[in-house]
Amino acid sequence: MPIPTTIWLHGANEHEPAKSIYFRDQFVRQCHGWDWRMPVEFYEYRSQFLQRVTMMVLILAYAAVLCSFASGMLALLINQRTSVHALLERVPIQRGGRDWLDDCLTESRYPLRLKQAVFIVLGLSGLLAVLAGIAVLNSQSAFTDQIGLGLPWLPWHVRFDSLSGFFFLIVGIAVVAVSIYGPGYVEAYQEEKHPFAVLGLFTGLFVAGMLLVLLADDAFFFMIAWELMSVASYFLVAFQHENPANRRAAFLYLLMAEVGALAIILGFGVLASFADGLTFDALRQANLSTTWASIAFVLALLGFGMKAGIVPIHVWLPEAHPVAPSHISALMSGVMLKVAVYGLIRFCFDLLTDVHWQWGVVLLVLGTISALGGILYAMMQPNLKRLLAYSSVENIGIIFMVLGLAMIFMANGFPQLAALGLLAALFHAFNHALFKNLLFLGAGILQHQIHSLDIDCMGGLIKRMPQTSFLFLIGCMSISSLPLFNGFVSEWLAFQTALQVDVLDNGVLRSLIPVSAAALALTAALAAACFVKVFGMIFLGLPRSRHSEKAQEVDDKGMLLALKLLAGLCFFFGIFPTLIIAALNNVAKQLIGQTLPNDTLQSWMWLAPVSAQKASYSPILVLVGVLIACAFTFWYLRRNPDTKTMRRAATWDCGFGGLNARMQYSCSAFTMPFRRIFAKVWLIDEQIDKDMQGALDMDVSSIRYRLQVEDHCWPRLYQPIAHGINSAARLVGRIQTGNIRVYLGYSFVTLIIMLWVVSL
Amino acid sequence: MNWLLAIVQTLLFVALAPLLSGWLKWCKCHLQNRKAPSLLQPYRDLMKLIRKQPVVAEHASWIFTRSPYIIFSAMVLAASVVPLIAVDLPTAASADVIVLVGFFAFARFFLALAGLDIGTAFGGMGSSREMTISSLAEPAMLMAVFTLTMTASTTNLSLAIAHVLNEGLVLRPSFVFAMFALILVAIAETGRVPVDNPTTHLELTMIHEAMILEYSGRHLALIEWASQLKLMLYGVLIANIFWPWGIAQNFSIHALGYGLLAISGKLAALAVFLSISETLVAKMRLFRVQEYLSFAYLLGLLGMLSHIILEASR
Amino acid sequence: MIAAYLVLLIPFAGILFFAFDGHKQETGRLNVRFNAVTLAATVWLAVNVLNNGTILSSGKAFIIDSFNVYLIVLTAFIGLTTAIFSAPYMEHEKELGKLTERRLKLYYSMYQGFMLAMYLVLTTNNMGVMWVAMEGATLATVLLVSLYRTPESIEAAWKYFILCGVGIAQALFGTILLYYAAVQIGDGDNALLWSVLFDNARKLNPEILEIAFVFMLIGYGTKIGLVPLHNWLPDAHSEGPTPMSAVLSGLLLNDALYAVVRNKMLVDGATQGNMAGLLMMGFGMLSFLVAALFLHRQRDIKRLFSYSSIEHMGVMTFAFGMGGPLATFAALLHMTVHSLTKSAIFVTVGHASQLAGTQNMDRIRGLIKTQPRIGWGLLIGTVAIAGFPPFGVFTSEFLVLLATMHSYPWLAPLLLLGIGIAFAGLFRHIQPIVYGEQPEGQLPIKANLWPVMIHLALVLWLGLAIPDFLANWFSQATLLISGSMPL
Amino acid sequence: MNIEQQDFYTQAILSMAALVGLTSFLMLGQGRLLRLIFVFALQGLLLTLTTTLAAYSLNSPHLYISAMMTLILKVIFIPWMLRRQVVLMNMHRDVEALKNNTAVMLGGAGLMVFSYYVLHPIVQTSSAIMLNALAVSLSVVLLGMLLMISHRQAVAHVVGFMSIENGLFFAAIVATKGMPMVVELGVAFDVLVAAVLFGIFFFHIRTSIDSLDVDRMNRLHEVDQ
Repeated sequence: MPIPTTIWLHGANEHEPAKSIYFRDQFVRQCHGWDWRMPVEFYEYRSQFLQRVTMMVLILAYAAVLCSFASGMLALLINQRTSVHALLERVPIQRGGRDWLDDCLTESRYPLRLKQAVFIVLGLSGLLAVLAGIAVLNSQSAFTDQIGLGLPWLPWHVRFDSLSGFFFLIVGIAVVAVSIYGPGYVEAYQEEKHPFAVLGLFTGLFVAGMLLVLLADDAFFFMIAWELMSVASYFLVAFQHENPANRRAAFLYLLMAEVGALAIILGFGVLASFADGLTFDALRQANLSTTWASIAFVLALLGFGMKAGIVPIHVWLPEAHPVAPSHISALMSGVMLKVAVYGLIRFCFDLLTDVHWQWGVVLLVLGTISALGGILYAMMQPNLKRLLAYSSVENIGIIFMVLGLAMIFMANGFPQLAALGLLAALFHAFNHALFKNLLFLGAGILQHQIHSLDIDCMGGLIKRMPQTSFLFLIGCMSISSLPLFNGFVSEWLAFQTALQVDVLDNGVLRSLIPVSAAALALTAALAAACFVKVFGMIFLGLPRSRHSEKAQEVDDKGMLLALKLLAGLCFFFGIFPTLIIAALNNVAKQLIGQTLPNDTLQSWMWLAPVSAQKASYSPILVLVGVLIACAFTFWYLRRNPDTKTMRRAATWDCGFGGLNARMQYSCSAFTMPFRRIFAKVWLIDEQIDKDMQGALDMDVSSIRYRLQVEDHCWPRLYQPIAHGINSAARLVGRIQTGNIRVYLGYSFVTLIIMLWVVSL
Repeated sequence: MNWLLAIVQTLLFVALAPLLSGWLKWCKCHLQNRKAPSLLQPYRDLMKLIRKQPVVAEHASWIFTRSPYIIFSAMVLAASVVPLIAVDLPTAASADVIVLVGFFAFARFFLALAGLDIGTAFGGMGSSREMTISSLAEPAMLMAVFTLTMTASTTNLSLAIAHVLNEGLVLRPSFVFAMFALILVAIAETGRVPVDNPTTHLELTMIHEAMILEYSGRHLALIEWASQLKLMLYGVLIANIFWPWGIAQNFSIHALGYGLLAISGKLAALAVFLSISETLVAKMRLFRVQEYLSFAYLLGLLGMLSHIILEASR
Repeated sequence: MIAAYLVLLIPFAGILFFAFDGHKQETGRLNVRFNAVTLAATVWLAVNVLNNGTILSSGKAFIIDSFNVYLIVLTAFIGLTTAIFSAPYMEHEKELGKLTERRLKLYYSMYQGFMLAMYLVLTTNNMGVMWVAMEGATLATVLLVSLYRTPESIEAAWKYFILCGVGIAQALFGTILLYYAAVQIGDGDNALLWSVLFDNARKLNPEILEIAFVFMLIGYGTKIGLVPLHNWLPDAHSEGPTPMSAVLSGLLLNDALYAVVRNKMLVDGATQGNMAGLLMMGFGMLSFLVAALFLHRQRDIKRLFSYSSIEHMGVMTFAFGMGGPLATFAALLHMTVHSLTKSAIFVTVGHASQLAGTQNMDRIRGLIKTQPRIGWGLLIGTVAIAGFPPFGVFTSEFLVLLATMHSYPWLAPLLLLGIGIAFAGLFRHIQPIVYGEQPEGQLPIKANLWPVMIHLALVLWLGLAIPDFLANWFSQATLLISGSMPL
Repeated sequence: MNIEQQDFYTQAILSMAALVGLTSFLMLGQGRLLRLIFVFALQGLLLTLTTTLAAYSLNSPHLYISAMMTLILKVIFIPWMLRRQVVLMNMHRDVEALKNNTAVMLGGAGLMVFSYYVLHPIVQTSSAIMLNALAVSLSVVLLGMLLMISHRQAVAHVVGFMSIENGLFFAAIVATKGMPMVVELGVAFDVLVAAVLFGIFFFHIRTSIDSLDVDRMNRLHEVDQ
């Protein structure tokens, strides 16, 4: 009887499309043949199976959270060598283990071993998260549970469904990469200045917070997890606090995180005041008027958008992400923003049951602005990590854009297209997590080797650090969405979504969406330009500083391994996107009740989101084609042995001679055309002062050029608010004059007024 | 059979590309009262370059030496998805028009990197300008393409062309706008006058040439060939999308031959048009290119809007 | 019942002992022991109450119900931990030459005196005695505020004395009116007993009680530190010795609020309206917002946290005023977590200002570098008091917010605005203090941070999960105050 | 009902009330400290008489005790202490210039009316005399506060504070035939301690700012110069 196998394949719900092509025909027979005449024992089996799956999946998820906690706690032992030694004396271990332990616990080895242990546990939690995610995506059902914490009448509700599972996947992959990368990176910190205990503890809490946010199923628990995430990451941002700029960034970050959290609380509050209870199930039942729903939506957008960093409330992001240790920046920029996206999706598509197309338009416009603004700001940054942070703003903008499209289609009654949009957004979130982690970790390596993040100090590193440069190149290619890499696939899907605009009736939308799609194209092109600049300035040309002249390939294998892992995934999912699409179909199914027809027609090598007639893309074929063409030309052109070798010669210097590194194009030179074309976007402060000398002061002795490019949001949005609060405080301060008679006067007047009030 | 045909057509594409530029040069010379080189001159140049031993700048890395192959094969792949003489090719399904744009981006990415690799001022200058122009051109192009794909409701090129073909001669204002937008974009992307001058010898005005200044031997050959391919690709796109008539819909020899004739005729005409315009118009300053391209974008937008409002209004 | 008497007798013995025995090296430790014994007694009392409900002493002089018993335990606990902290602290102050033997003697006996007054306020059943005890608390602490004898401390003490004295006098007028109203309906002797009044509250004359409540609110409100009657509070907190600030913030304000709530229960019983509640809400919201703004202008670290105390008392007053089970529950919880957190913070602040040799926040820097425990204690404490989860303050503020959303939705944005402003005000000052490079001459000191750790651990625990007996306790109190159980 | 229909006790009480109110007014307008203290002692004396009268006519003996305490505290001890301070600081000659004294006086009169207005609900529950007595005592409390607000000398503040106490005490005696004994004792104890503390404070303040002018104690404030 084939049932068990089929169940195993199709998970809990036999009406799902299978993810394995091989069993499809059998599955179809099962669905349409004798499905409803299924023998009784099938259902019994299924229920047992379900229980088992429930336990397994939830245990995996919990284990992931616990491991991240454990790694944090473990990090606290960094200074407790003696006590740990005493403790371990007690536990009985046989010979070999004992020797090994003693070896680990020697004065010299202990810190290193402990750090390794911490990161191993962290990686374990990442691994478990990945497994849990895959498991829940496979068994296409939601597992709920309750933890006996929280309020007496409101224990923590846990719900682990496909959406959470997918984001578990994202978090897990990133955490694994980071924990491979970590040990090599943290060696650089000396203990007394930057205690590892702090770093390890809050890293663990940070990861745990993110995972708990994904698990939360009631507003209270959600907010606790959310704030745990924010606060832990705040401590990580402030980790290198000797630098005032970092402190300022950390404060700004925490402040905006707080404001955002308050907005989210208020949003939940609006829902809760129409529902009974705070569990998400109760909130789903809340039926509120369009006005209140829109208020809730705006609040949620403000809150989650602030965390996700959409323009104009993105200001904390480029400040905070660069100053954290690189693997933390990778987590923040690559994963935490996704958690915010998760929150928005959960709030809008799950809790607010009926969406309105106006919300979609808001998301679309905001997303477009963020995408363009993000990449344009990124282009002007000389600091690599700042640049990457701004490009995160851009990618988040793209994600919001596509979410907006999904909402619009949803509200206009095209659930399938909505599914397409949602899928594109989630896929892009996934990809961005991959390549942004890759790039941030790469930046970490550069900082580690060159002790600077200023792109203008680098150059020519491709010869010094061949592996890093290659992996970084892959990152750049996928982020600037070139074919064969994952970034392209999600943007392709985004374009496909936008192209379905013809089904809409509303003329405004029909003309707005293509324009924003064109803006998306502009964004992609600008991103390509930006990352050409990045790679070219860092790795190509001549070294611009002594550090980069003497730079060496990083010797720690783990750091490179992490990069290799991520780069490999970028490429892999660029070639086999269908794997992710299949997983995402479950999410779409759960949220919108629709899946793509993708796997109806195609096998694993084709990607045809709407229908083969409308659009199709087969990365694998393209890859094969490129390989063939490359190989053939390569072989054909170099078959002649005496012209095969290339002759090296001096670079053409127009006959002047003395070509040196300072004659190269620099960052600001490269982006000068953009600066002139989009001049309005920035606050540009450009100063050239010359020192004249010689007779009549005619000839220039030296020229200094200073360029400062600033965000518009500061003077327009933030300084007014800060100023307002300060002046309000000064006004209020007036009442406390310090004279006791005035104080007596206050209580006298208060008394009189109150008496008058009550005797009315 | 289809696959074979597709490959053959791709090869044909690659083979004919130098001829087109040769023809273009020929027309230009005659229009400017110069003595024209033979139509086969480009082939001779390529052969000569391929035979030579390449000389590479001392600081160049593998990016510099491998880019030509990548660029060339990207162009070949692009050629394989654009219907030249026949529609509904299997290759067209593997990559639609958006992927086509992706291929161009791919080639451009590596060309720009190669320009930066040697570490001269010119290389950087060329890459910077190239990226600027292309990033401005991309939205305009996408607008034009959208107009087409929304009309044909597909992004698969050969299906779109087949759609235009089957519905016969329909006067679509959107197509007029889209075509002009695409032509302007094509001129910008292929580095022709007035945006860039392929024959210039003054480094400061160079864009495309500045990037490949250091190339020689087979590398230069590949790059040249790739740019000729690009020119032809745009030509074929414009020709086959807006006047698809004559393209083969079944694979009979007679139909194919007819299709070959048709496309060469269209391309020849386009080349004449291009050479006339290049003779009449002078190259413009770099920072007026943005106006030029935004005008292209405007045209594309008008095309889109007229499609939405005039043609498919509900 | 013996437990209750013990709770009162031990501190009394303490007063006499410290007053006459004089100061020795181990006086600090003796003080700790006294408080420890009292804590034990209170726990015993609490167990009694939990087992067999409200205790009413013979002659009805004392009443212990679920509302005040947990406050009693809290008082004893904080008294103990603060005593633990104050022993080395005061020694160090003495070594610095800021204090003399006589003043230490005064300090310890007045410490016990203050505790006695607190216990009396909480346990007594007689509104008049409650007033007497409250005034007694002022008198006990006023000399401690001026313990350092600096001009500022004397000025602060004077203001504290005069303002609280005048305020409390109004409370006495309110009490007299209450008594007057009570005399109308019954016998003179028991007419001030809260239990009696509560039982026949319906018969009391509502108009008189409203007027009486106004006087009570203004009177005890001065002690709570409600704006605009708050002016004494920051001065007294900032100028007195730090253990004093800890107990003032942690206990005195709570007990004043306790008195107000007891009276509110009577008034609500009499006037079947919500006048009292509305007044309290108004004062609470005003204090909350104004104090949040004041936070931005502080130079002195203890002043800063005393303003944050005002802000939190505002929240509690608001919540109690809103009434209703959820709000009341939240207010009780907030009372607890605020006392714990704030006293912990004052302990760390004491150490911090001691090692920096100043209370001026512009001159304290890089605590984490100098003495990581103190730095982290201060930082974590601030995070907790600013209302970040998983600390208990978040839980209570969250519940207050929910209650507001339910009954007065248009006030919720104000509340959130205040929380945001207050948070910014705290962190803009604290962050530079704990982080960054340290100035010269800022050296580690001998500090006992166990109280801080214990308090913060408790607050964390309350944030993660409220233990059953405590939840049950709160629910009982909520039932008593608001008349119905929380959800 | 008019005063002539009242019994003698009530008439006496009412006249006492009038006198107490008058003394408050006198204090409010008083610029010389010694006279201020004297008037305060007078008020204490009136209070004592009232208490004894009440104790006699309501034959509640515990009121005698409180009368005694009042006599000792408010007529003898506190005035003596204050006077001593004044003489020590030799401020017994200088006159505190009160700004717009008449306005303060009118305000005081207004307060008296206001307290009647506030307390009028009590009428329904009891006789008008209660209302009058309570109203007078309330106005004494308010006038005491007004005194503290309008005077700059710490001594004057103490006098005001104590006169507030007097008002409360009067209310307790007249309206409610005295509070329960324990409360009475407690209050008296507090007053005593307060008086002692005031003594200590005068000493401290003098040593710190060598004057008793409270306006010069304004180091702690939130206003930025």
